[in-house]
Amino acid sequence: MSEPTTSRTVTVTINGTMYEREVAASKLLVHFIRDDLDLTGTHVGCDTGNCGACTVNVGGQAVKSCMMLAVQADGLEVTTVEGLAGDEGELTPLQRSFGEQHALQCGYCTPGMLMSATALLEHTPHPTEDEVKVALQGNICRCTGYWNIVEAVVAAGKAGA
Amino acid sequence: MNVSGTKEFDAPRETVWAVLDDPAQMAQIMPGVESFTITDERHWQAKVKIPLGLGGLKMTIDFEKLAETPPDFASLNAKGKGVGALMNMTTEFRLRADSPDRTTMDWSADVKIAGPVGSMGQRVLQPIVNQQVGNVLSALEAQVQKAKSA
Amino acid sequence: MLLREVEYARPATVDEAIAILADNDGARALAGGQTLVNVMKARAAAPDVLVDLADLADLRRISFSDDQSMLAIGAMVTSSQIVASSEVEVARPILAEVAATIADLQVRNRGTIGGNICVNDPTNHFPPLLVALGASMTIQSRDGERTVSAEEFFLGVYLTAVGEGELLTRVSVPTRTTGTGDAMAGVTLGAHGTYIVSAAASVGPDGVRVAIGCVSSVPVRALEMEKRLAGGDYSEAAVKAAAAGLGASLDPPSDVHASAEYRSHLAEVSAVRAVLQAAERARG
Amino acid sequence: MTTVETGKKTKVAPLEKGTAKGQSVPRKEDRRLVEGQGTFVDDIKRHGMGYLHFVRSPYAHAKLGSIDVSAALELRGVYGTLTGDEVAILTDPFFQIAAPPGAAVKDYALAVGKVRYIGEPVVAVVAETRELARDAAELVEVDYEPLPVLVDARKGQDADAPILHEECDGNVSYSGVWEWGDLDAAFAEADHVVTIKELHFDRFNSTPLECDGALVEFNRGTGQWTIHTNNQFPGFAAIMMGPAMRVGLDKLRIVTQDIGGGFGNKITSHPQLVVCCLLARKLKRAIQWTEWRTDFHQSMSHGNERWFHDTEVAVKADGTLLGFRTKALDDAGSYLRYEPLGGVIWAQVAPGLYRWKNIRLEFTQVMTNKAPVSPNRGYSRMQHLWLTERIIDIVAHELGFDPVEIRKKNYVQPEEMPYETPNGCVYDSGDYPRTLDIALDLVGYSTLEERRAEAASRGKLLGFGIGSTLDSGTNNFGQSQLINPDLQFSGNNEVATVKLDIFGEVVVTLGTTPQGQGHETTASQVVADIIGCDTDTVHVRVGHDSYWNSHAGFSGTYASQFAVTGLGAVKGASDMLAVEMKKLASMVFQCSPDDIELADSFARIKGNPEAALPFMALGAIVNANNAGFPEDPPTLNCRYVYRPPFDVPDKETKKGKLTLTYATQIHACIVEIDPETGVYEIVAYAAVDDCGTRINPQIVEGQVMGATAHAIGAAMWETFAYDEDGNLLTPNFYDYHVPHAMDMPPLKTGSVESPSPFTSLGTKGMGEGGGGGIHCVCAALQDALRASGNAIVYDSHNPYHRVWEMLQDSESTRANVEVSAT
Repeated sequence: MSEPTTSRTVTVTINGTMYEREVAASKLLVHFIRDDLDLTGTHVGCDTGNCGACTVNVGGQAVKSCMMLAVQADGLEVTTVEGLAGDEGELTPLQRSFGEQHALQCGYCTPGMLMSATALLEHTPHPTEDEVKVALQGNICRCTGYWNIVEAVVAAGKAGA
Repeated sequence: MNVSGTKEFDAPRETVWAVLDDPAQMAQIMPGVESFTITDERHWQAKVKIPLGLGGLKMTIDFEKLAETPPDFASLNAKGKGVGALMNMTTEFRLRADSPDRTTMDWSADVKIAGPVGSMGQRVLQPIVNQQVGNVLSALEAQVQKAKSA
Repeated sequence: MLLREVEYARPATVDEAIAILADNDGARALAGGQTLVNVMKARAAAPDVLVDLADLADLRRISFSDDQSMLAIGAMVTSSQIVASSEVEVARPILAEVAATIADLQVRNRGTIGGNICVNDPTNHFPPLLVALGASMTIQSRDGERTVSAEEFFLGVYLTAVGEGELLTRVSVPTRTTGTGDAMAGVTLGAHGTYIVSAAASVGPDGVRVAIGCVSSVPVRALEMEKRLAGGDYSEAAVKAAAAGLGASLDPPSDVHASAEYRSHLAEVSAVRAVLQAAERARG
Repeated sequence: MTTVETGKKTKVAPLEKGTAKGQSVPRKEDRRLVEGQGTFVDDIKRHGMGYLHFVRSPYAHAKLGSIDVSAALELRGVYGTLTGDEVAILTDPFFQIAAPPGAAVKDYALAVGKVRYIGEPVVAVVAETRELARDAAELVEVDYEPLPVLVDARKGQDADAPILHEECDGNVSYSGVWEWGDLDAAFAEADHVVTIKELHFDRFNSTPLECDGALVEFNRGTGQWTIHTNNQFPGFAAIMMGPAMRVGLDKLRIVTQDIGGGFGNKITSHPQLVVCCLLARKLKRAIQWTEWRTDFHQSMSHGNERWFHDTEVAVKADGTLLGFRTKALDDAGSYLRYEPLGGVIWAQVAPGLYRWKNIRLEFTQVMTNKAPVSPNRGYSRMQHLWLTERIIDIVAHELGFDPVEIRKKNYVQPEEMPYETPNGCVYDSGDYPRTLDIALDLVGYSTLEERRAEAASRGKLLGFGIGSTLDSGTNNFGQSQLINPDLQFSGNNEVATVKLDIFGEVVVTLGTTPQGQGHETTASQVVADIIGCDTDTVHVRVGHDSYWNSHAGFSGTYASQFAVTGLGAVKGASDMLAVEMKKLASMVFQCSPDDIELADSFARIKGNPEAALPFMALGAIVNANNAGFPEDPPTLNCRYVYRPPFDVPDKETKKGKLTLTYATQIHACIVEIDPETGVYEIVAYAAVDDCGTRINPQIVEGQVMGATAHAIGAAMWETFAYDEDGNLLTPNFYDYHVPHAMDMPPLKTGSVESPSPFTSLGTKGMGEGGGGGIHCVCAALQDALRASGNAIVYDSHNPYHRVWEMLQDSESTRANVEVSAT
């Protein structure tokens, strides 16, 4: 019988590293990642779960880490933007494509965009423009108007072909 | 936000008035009342936990009777203060005796809600207010019947 | 952001979950958390105990009743699961079609059908749809199981028939028979955005069911319209005639996105569109 | 010389030989940002820092009674609080830009005596964790005595209107009459007078994805603050903060790094920064403040809401526009944080793109119980350009002119450039008719009628619209003296330093505060061409730091000016360094500096490749190996202050050069309305830009795309709407719907290059876009509605419900307009 508690010890694997931490039940996963683990690539752009800047991949699925409690991630595998590039720091085709298509300006939404697009490319390696738009609908960008972002993801899919 | 309506009671006006005029009985018809203290016959205070499904909204509500002309008219003000919400409601009702044992109540309320709850958006607030009003009215109905049979 | 302190439990079985819900005042089931966590961020509501249903595998299943007449969707089934489900595809494809338009992909990956209907935000997709489909909800407590119809289930914004110490375990939807067609129409704030008004319709051998969303604290059945269409004439003229007056019969809220008058009008238009498409699909 | 590029999208490509200028080289900023290694303000942490949370007013207008923080202070882990009473003792009110009556406004970092909008910071609480700070904030007891609320600026001057600032006696912050030309003569000459009773430009802002924030440290030994923030105009913030805090500006070290979007909305965070400074000193610890989305929506930098009343337009029978007069009513919100500058900024584009010579505008600005307004992409010019575009399309509608022809007829013509406007501004260059033609071509104007018919066959209403705009770049701050003659601001400036380091690395520091505009990249392109190296060997420091000594009073990134001021400074400093490097090489080679050329990271004697010094050698000689020089070698560390050529405008005639350059953006779109619901979508869109010489075409195109997206959002979904109690009805991204990927229409971009004769690189400031999308969507809706009720579009914001209302009651919209023949 699991008794309710205000905090508990969680074991989360993030970008391949296993972290064991005592965490308050009220702590959002995004604050756990940013403040406790100092992985600040995952951003916060709103307080209602609309903007997607905090998107991370949990079990291969894109989720918004501001609508998940850290304790809910217990036992799960999480990937953040810091986990995309290779061990020698080589960028993924998607990351390169963002630069090549000028898919970022201020770069604040970019980590979330990359995580949503990465999850898409895992399930759909060569997405169409419409498939990309659907996959990115939960990510707000205020700089680019999305056109170059959509193009970057489509191009990355083509490159992966 | 203004809400108003008409409610008919199968009871004499005096009975309905007695219920509405009695803070203790009013306490019975308000949603989620946890404690109730009467300061004087014009002022009373209720600590409530309004059931909002996702966890109740705790509020301390101070009532003040603004005016009354027994047995047919009264208006009162309710100021609610809770974490994340401020409520200010002014309501009034008028009772008409349609017959010795039938009463019609015309009521209206002006409700203002501020704070984070207010920022959740009218799309939920207005329905919530309507549904709370509905609860109050049916509770009032029951209370009146109780008073009548008492 | 920044939630108030809260207790958290992660039961391993449904019975354990129900026990915690029953034994703790202010306990609240946590499903996908795509609404509850947000409301807690705003501190507009603050449950004392969160009962995380994540480990209740039974509630993540989509299955058929023994006689195949009902599709049973566990309360913890996510929208993404519904979109990808072959059972749903066969039994009631509208569920997947609608699920695919809820919020955004991240939310669909976490958000569950149980959470969506227990929240019953007036703008949510599933409540009116499930009313139109004549779905029923199974609620479990220490005293056992009870099943309520969709109409009985929705009581108000954030309020449902699920009482203290109870847990919604599954949603049952009649499997599609030949001659049935379902559709959902409405107006949203941007593509796949929040509904301003929604209408779901299901046309079948024994008539049509229409439910309107966003016009009250619960989905509203368009009973008069349904009655007028009992004859089975789903021509555009007939459907429009049947819907006449529907808008006027509603008392919708007005907000920054739509006046009450505009909502009433959209409700009528959406109902017509939903019925016409449902009828077309019923013809196959 | 004008070059044109249509349709084909510019592409990022690695640097090729030759000049870097004009190439879309990859951005230096991108690598760290795609790796999640950017440093945004909330990423900065310090040992023992305290998290700040504001207690905010739930009332739009109320007297402040007693404030009790004791319960909050009792919580374990709460470090301390700050109240308005303390602020009133520790600081002076912020300097006011306004002349009387606005000058009397007393604006402090926290509410003092009264609150004037919902969300106004009343108390600051600092605690060990973010969550605890918020918990403690909930324990602060504040007594409010609610007062009547003023929401509608049109009622601000009524006898019974609530007064926000008693000191100002009345709610007017600024009023002035702006008149140029001879209006009476123009209206006497007119064949038609078109009157428009009321037009309304809606309230919204660009909602950068990153909200405001700061990490502030106080050095007790030196009495200096280090303010890590994402404020986009540190020069302005310092000028506001120093006097209020009674300290010299060098006590305020302002540091920025990566900034998550600004769009003008991050210019006026100085009140919150002052709170952080006071608390850092009071609590002896670093203070961390992160603003949340709802806080931002309720309190930060809304765009100017503006009405135009009794607009009269003088038109000749042949469609020649002679002039117009109107009364502008501007809603400043509750405090004047950058206002009333909006009262003059519009005058930079007084005639829009048009030739009319006679303009009269009575400007009145009123304060209301809403969030303070501050600059927002297209600041004040966007509102005015919307007016000119609405006028054109309403005149065309009423008098039966073709929207394209009446524009071409009245546009300032290329051969008239440089063109002096009636108010003494000078449009430097451009070819508006040609720019419009490209937009028409890209949007498929030639097949408009076929498309219209095809849409009609589907029961849809199709319409076409144009939005012609100007990006007036590089302010002459002297224009501020036109609204307050006593102000001592004029001209403009920006600073850059370029040095050659010991190992031959070229290091550039900027005074600017980029928020995504790619300054590191474009600056390196300008430097590389001048110094003779490739862009990779140019290191441009990230962000702004007032300790770098590479800033001036107007340093920052705002008002479309980097390509002029920022790059002007970079070019100036690079030219200086090139001269020094040649001089140094000539000292080594015992030749004349004129014999030296800089290329491929070498200083070499022309025509003698053997005699070549690598940059590394030059750097080493000066910095580490400088004995035995006959005379002092140069420093190879050059600082240049760019100053545009401006005079103070004439305060009597209100004439003068208000800005240096005028980029053009002309937008065109086609919309399709579902007449049953009022729901509409944009089915074709084109945006054509002319910002003179483009250093990096891809970055310029990115700015055009961003401006387009903002304008579409504002036209269709984005609004800061208030109820009668002053509650913001769109306090988050649920109700404030910003466009998503699926909401964006197909876009085609094109460009024209008409180099500016007034800038050293031929560049023009650009990026704001003048709200072109708002204007063309309004025009397209009006065109589409011709076929059903023929309504006149009177609001800049047209959500579905308004379109439906225009379909239901087009009569009242037309009653808003009158035409009289004279």
